[in-house]
Formats: sequence, C-alpha cells, structure tokens
Amino acid sequence: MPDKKLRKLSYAAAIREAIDQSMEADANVIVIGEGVPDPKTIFGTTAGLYQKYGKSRVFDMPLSENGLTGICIGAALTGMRPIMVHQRIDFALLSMDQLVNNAAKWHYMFDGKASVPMVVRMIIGRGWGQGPQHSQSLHAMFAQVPGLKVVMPTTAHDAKGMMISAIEDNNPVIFIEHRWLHNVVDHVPEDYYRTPIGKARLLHEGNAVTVAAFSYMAMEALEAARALSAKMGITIDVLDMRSARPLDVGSVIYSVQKTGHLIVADTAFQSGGISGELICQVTEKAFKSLKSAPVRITLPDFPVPTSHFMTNGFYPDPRTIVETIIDILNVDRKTDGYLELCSALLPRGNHDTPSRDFVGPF
Amino acid sequence: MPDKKLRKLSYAAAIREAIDQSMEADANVIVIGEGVPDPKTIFGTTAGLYQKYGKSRVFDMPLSENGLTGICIGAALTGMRPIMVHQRIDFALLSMDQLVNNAAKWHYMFDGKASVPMVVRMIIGRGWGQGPQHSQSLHAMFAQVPGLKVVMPTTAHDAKGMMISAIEDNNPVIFIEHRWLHNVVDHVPEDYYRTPIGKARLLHEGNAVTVAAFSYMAMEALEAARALSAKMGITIDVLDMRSARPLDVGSVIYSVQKTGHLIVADTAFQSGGISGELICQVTEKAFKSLKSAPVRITLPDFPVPTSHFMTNGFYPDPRTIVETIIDILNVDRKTDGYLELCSALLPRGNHDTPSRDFVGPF
Amino acid sequence: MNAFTSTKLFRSMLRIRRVEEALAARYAEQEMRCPMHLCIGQEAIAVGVCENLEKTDLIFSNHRAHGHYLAKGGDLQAMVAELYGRSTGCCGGRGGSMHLIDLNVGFMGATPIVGGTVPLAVGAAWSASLRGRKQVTVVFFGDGCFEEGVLHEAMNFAALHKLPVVFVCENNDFSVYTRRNDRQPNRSIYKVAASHGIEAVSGNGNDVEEVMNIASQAIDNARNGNGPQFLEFETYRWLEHCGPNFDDELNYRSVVEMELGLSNCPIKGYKLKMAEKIPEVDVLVQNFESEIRKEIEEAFIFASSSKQPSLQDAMSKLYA
Amino acid sequence: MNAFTSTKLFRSMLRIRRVEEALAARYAEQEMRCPMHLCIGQEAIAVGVCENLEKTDLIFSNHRAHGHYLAKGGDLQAMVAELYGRSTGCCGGRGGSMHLIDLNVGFMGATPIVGGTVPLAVGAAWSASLRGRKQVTVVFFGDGCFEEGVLHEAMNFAALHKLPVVFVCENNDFSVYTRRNDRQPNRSIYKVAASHGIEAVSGNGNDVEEVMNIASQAIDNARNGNGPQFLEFETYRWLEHCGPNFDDELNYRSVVEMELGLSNCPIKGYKLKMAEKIPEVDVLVQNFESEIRKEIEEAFIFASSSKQPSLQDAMSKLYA
Ligand SMILES: Cc1ncc(C[n+]2csc(CCOP(=O)(O)OP(=O)(O)O)c2C)c(N)n1
Ligand SMILES: Cc1ncc(C[n+]2csc(CCOP(=O)(O)OP(=O)(O)O)c2C)c(N)n1
Ligand SMILES: [Mg+2]
Ligand SMILES: [Mg+2]
Repeated sequence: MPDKKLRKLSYAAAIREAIDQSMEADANVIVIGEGVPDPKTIFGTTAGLYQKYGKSRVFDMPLSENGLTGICIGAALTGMRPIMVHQRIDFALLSMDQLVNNAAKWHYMFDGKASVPMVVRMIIGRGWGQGPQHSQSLHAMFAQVPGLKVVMPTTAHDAKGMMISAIEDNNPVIFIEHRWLHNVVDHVPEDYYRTPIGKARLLHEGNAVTVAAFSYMAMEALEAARALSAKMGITIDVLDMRSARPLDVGSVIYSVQKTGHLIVADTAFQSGGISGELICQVTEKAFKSLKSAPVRITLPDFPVPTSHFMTNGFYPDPRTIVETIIDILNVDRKTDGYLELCSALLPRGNHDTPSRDFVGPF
Repeated sequence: MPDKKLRKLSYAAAIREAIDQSMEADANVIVIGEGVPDPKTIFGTTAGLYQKYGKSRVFDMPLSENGLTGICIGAALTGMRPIMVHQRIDFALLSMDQLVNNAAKWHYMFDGKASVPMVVRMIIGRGWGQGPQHSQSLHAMFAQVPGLKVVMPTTAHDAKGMMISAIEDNNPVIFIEHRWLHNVVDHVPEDYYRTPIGKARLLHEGNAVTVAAFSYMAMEALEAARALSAKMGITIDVLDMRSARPLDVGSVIYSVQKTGHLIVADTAFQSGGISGELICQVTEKAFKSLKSAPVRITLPDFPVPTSHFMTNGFYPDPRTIVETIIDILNVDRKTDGYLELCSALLPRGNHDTPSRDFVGPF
Repeated sequence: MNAFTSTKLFRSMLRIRRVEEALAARYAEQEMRCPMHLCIGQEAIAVGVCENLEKTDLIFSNHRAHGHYLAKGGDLQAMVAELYGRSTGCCGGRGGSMHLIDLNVGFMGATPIVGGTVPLAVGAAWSASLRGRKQVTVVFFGDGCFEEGVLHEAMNFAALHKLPVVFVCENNDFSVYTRRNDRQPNRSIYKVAASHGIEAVSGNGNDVEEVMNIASQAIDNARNGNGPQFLEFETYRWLEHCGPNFDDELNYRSVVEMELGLSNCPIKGYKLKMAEKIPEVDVLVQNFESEIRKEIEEAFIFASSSKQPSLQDAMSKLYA
Repeated sequence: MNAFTSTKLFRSMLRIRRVEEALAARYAEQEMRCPMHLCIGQEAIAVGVCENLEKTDLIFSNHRAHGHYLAKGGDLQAMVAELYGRSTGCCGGRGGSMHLIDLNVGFMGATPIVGGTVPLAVGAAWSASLRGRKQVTVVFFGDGCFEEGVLHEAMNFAALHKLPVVFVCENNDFSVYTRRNDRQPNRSIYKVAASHGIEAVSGNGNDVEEVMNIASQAIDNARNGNGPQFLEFETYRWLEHCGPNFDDELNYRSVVEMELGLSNCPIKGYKLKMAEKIPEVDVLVQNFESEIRKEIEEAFIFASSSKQPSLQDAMSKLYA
C-alpha cells in the first residue's frame, strides 16, 4: 500500500527482527554468543529472544571461541542452523582453524555429502579508544577462503534481508556488522524478505567516477556523493558492495565502463585488503575501460591507536573521498562550490563517536 | 677464491646451516616445534641441532599451536630469540590470535618499549594427496597484518641468508617454505651471511614481459623463461619476490616500465591472495606503464583435492606461464620454435611428487 | 561374554587388521597416493567401543581413521576406492585416507587437523540433546590431541550442558615420534577430563572385552542423560606414524619395547581367550580369514577398476 | 603479620581504591575516551600477591589491569596520562586503560584479548628458567578467562617444564554479565589446574592477609624450582563490567547479592582488623588519605597538562 507510512528501524533492530522471524520460521535456528541473553543483548540485536524462545534456543557461551565454532559446525552438520556472535571480529581470530579448515571445506572435501549452514556474526569496532585489538577490519582474511561467504550490509534494510539470506544459506556465512552502523535507521519492511548475497547495490547514481565501498564506508561515500552533486554538480556512482565473497565485480565493471574512474573505499588497512582484490579484478577484466589509475581509500597500514588525539584523521571520511575525486578529475578548487562543499562536509560532533549523544564506554 | 669450487647445498640443509650458525652466534636463539628433535628432524632442517645444543635450546613441543606461539612471544619479550616450526602452514591457523593480536602489535601498542624477535617457520604442502587441510598457501593471511614480516625464499642461497636475517630481525617474521623447495640445490656459501628481507631478486632478465613470482612459482617461471628464450627467442624478466611483506613493488614497477606487461604467479588461490595485492599496487603506481591487463597465474579458487587424478592440471606449471605470455604478446603458435618449446616443457615424472625418486608418504 | 559377541568382536578386529595389512602390502604400488596412518595394534579400541553403538549413533574420527570407520560399519569398498583416489571413493577422491565419511552408518567424518573434529562431536551431541534424541556421539582421538586447547573448550561445554558425547582417547604414548613425557607432565589424561566434571575411566586398550565393558557403561550413561563420558585406553602403534612399514630403523623406540608392544597383540591375545570357550576356534578363524580375504580382494578390484575422476571433478561442490 | 606489612598492604589497597574512584568520578568529563574496567572490590588480590614480588619479578595482566599495575609499583602519572591519551602515557596514548606497561617495575603488559597474556607469562617464565634466573612471573586473569583453551595449553607446558610461573585467577563469578554457572559446569577451577599437575590452592580474595600468605608460599615454591603454581581467589566486582558506574539498574544481580558483596569490602574489613593491632589507625588512615589525594591530584594535573599526540605520532614504531 503506497500510502501506508514506511516503517523505519535501526540496523540493530533490523538484525534482531531478522533473527526473530527466522527463529519463528525454522525451529532449527539457534543463537549463541557471549552476552546474547544478557541485559545488553549485543547492542540490542538479540533483545527479547531469550524471553521468547527460551534456554533451548538462545544461549550464552563460555569464552571458548574456537571450541564453540567447532561445536556450532557439529550442530550445523546434524540439522541445526546456529547463529554465533562475536562482539568483536578480533575475537574470531581464535577460531580461524575451525572456520578455515572445517567450516569452509567440509562440504567440498566430503564431496557434497554434508554441509555447514551456519552464520557467524562479527562486529567491527571503532572509536572511543577501541584500540589495536578491538578495531580491526578483518573481512579480507575470511573473504580469501574458498567455501566461506562474507557479507557486510550497510543499511538496516539490507541488514535484515541479508541476515535472513545468511540464515537460509546452506553454507557458512560470515556476517560482518560495523559498530557504527547499528544506529543507522532506514526503511525496513515488516515481512520476512531476503536480500541476495553477492550483489552490490547502487546507492547513488552518476557518471564522473565509480566509488565501490564496503560497509560503513558506503555511508561516507553516499554523503560525499550528495555533497558533490549538490555543491559542485559532479555526480558519481556509489556502489555498496554488501558482500566481500562472492564479490560482485560485474556491477563495478558495469559502472567503470561508464565512468572510467574507480575508487574503492574500505574500512580495513590498505595492504592485503579486499580493496586491492577488487581493484585487481576490475583491472584484469576491464583494463581498457580504465581512464586513470584506480585508487584505494582505506586506513593507513598501522594498528589503530587508542588515543582519540591520534585517531583524529586516521579514518577516511566523506571529505577524503571528495578530495580524491577532485584530484582524479582534476577539477579546479578555486570555486565557490568547492568552498561550500568543504563547509558542508565539516566534521560533525566528535570524530571518535558514532553519534553526538554517545558518552562511552562501549 | 674464484677457482675454488662453489659449495652446493639443498634448501633444507641451507636452513639447517643458517639455524646452526645463528645458534652458535647467539646463545639466545632457541628452536621449538613438533618433531624438531625427532628422527625425521623436520625434513632434515633441524638435523643434529638437538645433539649439538641440547635440551635447553632445542625442543619438541606439545600439540598446542596457539599456546606455544604465545609462549614463544613471552620468551621473545624477555630476551630469547625463538624459532618456532609448523610442519604445515595449515596448523598455524590455530595460532592466528597470538600472531595477529599479540606478536604483530606488541611493539606498536606499547609505544616501542618492547619487541618480539621471533621466527615462525611454516611449510606449504603439495602433492602426494596432501589434500584440503595440508596444502594451503596462506601467506596472504599473514602478509595483510601490519607488524608482521613474511618471507618465502626460493633458492637454497636465499633460504640460508633470509633465515639469518629473520633470526636477527627484532620483529616477528613468518618464514614460509614450500615443501617442494626443500630438495632444491644451489650455491650456498659456508659463511654467515644475510639476505635482505623485502627485496625481490631478478632471476632471469629480458624485455618482453615481467613475471613476478612467489616461492615455488619462481622456479616454474625460471624454467618457462629459459625455454622461451631458447626455443622462441622471447626474453622475460623473472622476479623472485622473496618477501610478501614488505612487498618489493618498486622492483616490479621498474621492470614493468621496461616490459609493459605484468604476470604475477603465486602458489595460492586466485582470490584474495598476494598476487592481487601486487597487481593492485603496480596498477595504482604505474598505471601508465601497463600496455596490457595484468594477469594472475595461481591455483583455482577451490580447496586442493587429495586424488592425484583431480590435481592433474590443478597446479600451474612452466607451460601455463609460457602460454599466458604467448597470449599477452599474441605470438604466432604456428612455428617450430613453439613446438620445440612444448616438447621441452612436457611434464617430467609424476605431477604429484617433487622428484622422480619420491615414493611417499610425506 | 557370550560366544556370539566374542566372535563378533574377534572377527571385527581381524577384519580391520587384514585390511590394514593389505593396504600396507599394496602401498608400494603407488596407486594409493596419499598419507596413510594405519591402526595396526590399536584395533581393540575401535571395535570394543563401536560394538555398543546403534547404527543411528554418530562417531567422529581423526587421521588414523580406518579402524573407526570399519568398526562402525563403514563401506570397505568406498574406503579403498577413496585411497585409490577414485570417483567411487567415499569422498569421491577428494579426501583420501585422512578424510573418511559414511553417513549411512553414522560415520560423520574423519579429518587430519589434530583436535579438529572433537568440538564437532560435541556439537552433534548438543543438537541431539536439543532435539531430544537418545542418540550418542563418540569421538576418537589420540594422546597428542589432548594437548590442544580446543579439547578443554569442548569438554567444558559438554559438561556444562550434560551432552551425550563420549570422548575416547587412544593413548599410544606417541605423537608421531615424540613420547608423551616429552609433551605432557607426569599426570594421567583421564583425570584431567574428570576435573572438568566429566565421568572418566581408563582401561587396557588391547583387551577388547575390557574396552567393550567400559564403553558399554559409558555409552549407557551418555544415552541416559548422565552427561559426557571420557575413556582413556592404553595401546600401542606397531607401524611408523604415517606409512606402511615398521620403523625400527629410526631407533626412537627400543627393540625390547617393540617386542613387548607386539606381544600385547589384541587379536592374538583374544584368540587364545576364545579358545577356552570355543573349541573349534581354529576352523572359525580360518573361515573368517577366507571370507575377509575375499571381501578385501573384491574391494581392491572395485577400487582399481573404478572411474578415475578428472580436474573437472575438482571444480564443483564448493558451496552447498 | 607485623604492623609495618599490614599498613603497607592497607595503604596499597586504599591507594588503588582511591585511584579507581577518582577515575570513575572524572570519566563523565569525557577526557578519558576509552573502555575502562575498574577493579573496585578486587584490590586485595593484586596487593596481596604483588607484596611478595621482587621488583625484578614480572607480571602480566588483562583488561582489568589498574590494580595489578599499581600494586606492582607502576607509575601512576603515566597510567592516568595513558587514559587521557597523552604522549606521556605509558603507551604514549596508543593503548589506553586496557594496555598498560611499566618495564621499570616488571609490569610486562596488560592487553584486552581474554587469555592473550597467559601464555606470554609462561614464556617469560620459560626464558627465565632457560637463563637460570631466580625470577618469578605472575599472570592475573579472571574466571571467564579460564574457559579459553590456551590456558590449558599454557598450563600443560608450564607443568611439563616446571616453570616458575604463578597463575592467579580472580574469580568474581562473572564474565561481563554472565554468571559462571552459565559458562562452566559445577566444579572448581583450581582443581582443574591441579589435574594438570600444578600445585593449586584457593582462598578468599577479599582477605588481603590470606591472599598474601597463600601467594607468598606459592611464589616461594615457584622461585625454588617447584614448578608452576595456581591460585584461585574468590572476590566480587562492585561496578559495571566496563565503565565508571554501579549497574543495579541492569537487574542481573540482586540487591541482596550486591549488599553482601559490598559488605565484604577488603579495605573496610582490613581497617577494622588493623585497629586491633594499631591503636592510632584512624590518624594513620587520614594521613594516607591525604597523601594519596595529593598524589592523585598531581597525576590528573600531569595527565591533563601533558602533550597531546597527533596523527603523525600514530604513524611510527610499527617495526622495531
Ligand atoms: C593441529 C595439528 N598439529 C599437528 C599436526 C601433525 N600431526 C598429524 S598426526 C600427529 C600426531 C597426533 O598424535 P595423537 O593425537 O596421539 O594421535 P596418533 O597419531 O598417536 O594416533 C601430528 C602431530 C596436525 N595434523 N594437526
Ligand atoms: C577472546 C575474547 N573474548 C571475549 C572478549 C570480551 N570480553 C572482555 S572482558 C570479558 C569478561 C572476562 O571475564 P573474566 O575473565 O572473568 O574477567 P573479569 O572481567 O571478570 O575481571 C569478555 C568476555 C575479549 N576481550 N576477548
Ligand atoms: Mg598418540
Ligand atoms: Mg570474572
């Protein structure tokens, strides 16, 4: 009904709803993680589930990341559909063996006789002094493993749809949430719907440059795109990649064939990340379409320090993206439009908190 | 003395000699790993060390990869220089937490007040049915971590020199050995010498194409280069990258500026590997020098199956490299030279064993 | 124990022994091109444990899996074909000796990463208990595996949720060529398990009846909701860690030790024991031998004549 | 215990308490922009253990590190400056509350990955023993940490090589807001350690003298070559898991439980006990209070007036 007001929901609430509806739809779906049933309910993403589904479907867990990953794999092999949660993606490093050697390979090495339908949620931390061990963006480590799928939705709408797709998927799916996206609010339909895994989404349309962005950087790119067209009349394509494996290279090439310029924005370090992989694939397959050297917009190749004084400028923002685009197109900066653009993109609030009302701690 | 016959040694013996000489030179160097003192001495790479240095410097270890990595880090923080060995790189997945969260970050996060001088040897398996869990090439997983160094020498000469450099280095160095390189024999000086970390080496010089290769693929590329120039008069640059972090992009760009064509050959899967990172960096920095799209020569994006029937053709070889070059240059195949080339590159022995005399098991 | 069960146990052990011997004998032909960890000398544990299991019960195994697979009723032809790398192998050739599976008989899988399957077994037991099934899951592993931290994580969770899982530790005192006292302090394995709040027992792994009795009690306990059980069985590995041969030349164990180990042969010993109850044991054994010989012959013929997969076959089934 | 030691213990606990309270009070100013896990209620363990250590002995810690750091003699100003993210902080601002270090007093490092530092402590003890030093290494961790497999790997190796390491488990019954009985079966932690072949004792973590006595014995044992020691101390976390406030509103623990917990205050309790031996205890305490107040004031002034690092400072010291 077009006249009906569109229901809006936060990214965190959207994930909660997706899990809730999936648990209603399939009795084999279970949730486990440190703090899942606790008062904070993983930033609200598991709120009410324990009360609704009880102790035989919603579980807290011991601090045993590797063991519990294997346990969830064993449950998945025998009919359950476990959803496991890591409050920080950094903790998942403890479970690399189970994820890479077992979850990713089981279906293949046993000739398709068994499969591992499980979802592993991992949250990327940022800000308020998360520091070196609580703010890594490790998606490329998982995305390089044949047998895993890696998704990282940006909008609340996709968070719900991709969570449902991930839970329904018969393969291990790494579901990555950027902590700063949990508060993002947009239209989230009430019904049970799927958003495809492995397809990028065009967030903003234009013809000057292609910006392919992952996770939170898609938000930053969108803001850059709006400011650019409003203030300087430069329009760009912004692709929210949404998945790191499978990687939707086709959509990026399609856009690059139009724009001839490619920027890839990612929340990870520069070297060895998914940004390099995407640029490589586009270059291999659409070399002739590139009018200029592709550019990566990422974090520098250093661990993220804790002090907010040191992280001021550490993370790229819309301004970073805009300046890169202006350089690529080498547009004259001596214009009113550029000045307006700069003031429009002045940082709002603290650079180390997702929202003004945030007072720490995480 | 030029007239003195050059001493030749196998890659395995060269590693053994490097460790031996380092232990002689520095009493803080210790070696630990599953089987280090056993009768097989890690394919001969630790032969005699236990007998020579005794039980306070040469250790077997419990099957506790993560714990022992942390224990070696603790020893390194307090004055020792541990060398840890994994008979397969696949086992190191159990120690990702300690390597990535502690070893790589300790020096940085504690403001340089402490450092972790340790070497972690990891062996890449191949052939004789190693299968999905014993034949992964995971160097890109480590190479993407700021704070780690990742080396993968190809010649016996470099194996010794880089092992000495790695042991002397005050940072955690991942030292990767391809199982099929252990039998490689070349000139290895008797003396204690260093080969720099982070510098590629030109194995073969030419002007048609640049082939940047990692580990065992450098051997394959060299064979391809020799056959190409002998049979078809096509000469190429073959760069043995030798390190995955730091990555010697400069040497590759220098060569590409001459040839205009880049092929990167790696022992890993295609997606998310170091090959993509190298191509991305060259494209970013030397876009104008590229006359054609860079190409990756790698394994397909599937786990390596065990059956030798299924791996026949799974691994790229000199012929693969040659054909790729011929395509890039689009040289006419209807020549005697090409036919001679093909027969010269006919596979020798079994595709799943490093040498004809090999009778298994690993 | 009644004669029927005894002969069953005996035949099952003998069959495993003969299969392993046949594999060893033909390994030199280089048709089986993969690492192979034989269980000769350790047959009694697999047999004594699996004898107590229903077909619907599940087991997980490790790199030394042949005995577990056969004792649970795994298809011999599919196993040999797997070692031959053929399409008819239980993994279609993708796995080889260290990756066996036969879901028809509850053999969930064997893999070579030490410790890798232990939490999976706990997970299988967890899902059985969540779905109220009276199904038991058994996992076999070695004394070296006990050093992996994941074991303790798995035991803690199994004890916390009182899961129907039986941990079976085959203690042959070696991890490859390294003795237990070079890897573990002087304390007994099963008592560590007990400290996690798990019922734990140890026994002689070369005495199939002892294994059978201990396991039957443990499996009943697990099935009846008394939570996880841990069994440690002492045994001895006759051959080299990996491969078809004896390894005396490596000199990491003394001739005396080897002779002692071989003298505790679970099969020879049990045959003598049976002779007491069953007068015509020799005839019986001869029949078994010929049946088994025939079965093994057929398995090798099946394997060597099966379709050879190709590179194309490697490029599928990555995702379900 | 003599009056001198008693007052030392008391003052050390009081100092930690006042520092934590001051940090909590000023946290709302948002100058300390990092996660902060306060140890109010748990001071006796850090103090009772560290009192037995030489300056040259080493300790490793975890996310709840302030007490350990101060008890070992860590520089207060460098710690507060670190929380303020300043260049004068013990990590130059790179670490914040969860990453403390002061090598001058043997505080080797605290990090927030649970279990991460435990094997490091064993490694430090290993190198001490390899170099024949009579140095002891202590590692502090919580009851939740005990669930990490790496702990068992570390204990196994420490026991195997009889290393001079003391494992100190601060059991406050919680991992964040999850109770131990939702994460571990009903068995005691220190007995699991004992089963690994480690001398293990448990005690009341809110009684600083009991902690001191138990720890002194254990540290002597470790120093004299009797191998690793494991100490489990029961205690109670007063505030929210992370942050400056009480968390009654979360209702995961009852008011009764909280009151009981607070009533076992290690400091208040010990003051009464001291009064018996030391008549002028009140005067003494007042002096301590004012000394400490002054020291804390200065630390905050030092911190807030210290140089602010910049982005440039983040781009160095990646490699040694
Ligand atoms: C995680 C891991 N570490 C090391 C190895 C190499 N490895 C294969 S079998 C084995 C010995 C295991 O000993 P045990 O568990 O006692 O089993 P056994 O071989 O004695 O039957 C080792 C170390 C491995 N496969 N996986
Ligand atoms: C490997 C890992 N898993 C989870 C976390 C999140 N986390 C931080 S502190 C904590 C609780 C630890 O409990 P305990 O060890 O008892 O220490 P306490 O906080 O009670 O002092 C958790 C789960 C983490 N930091 N690291
Ligand atoms: Mg063993
Ligand atoms: Mg606790």
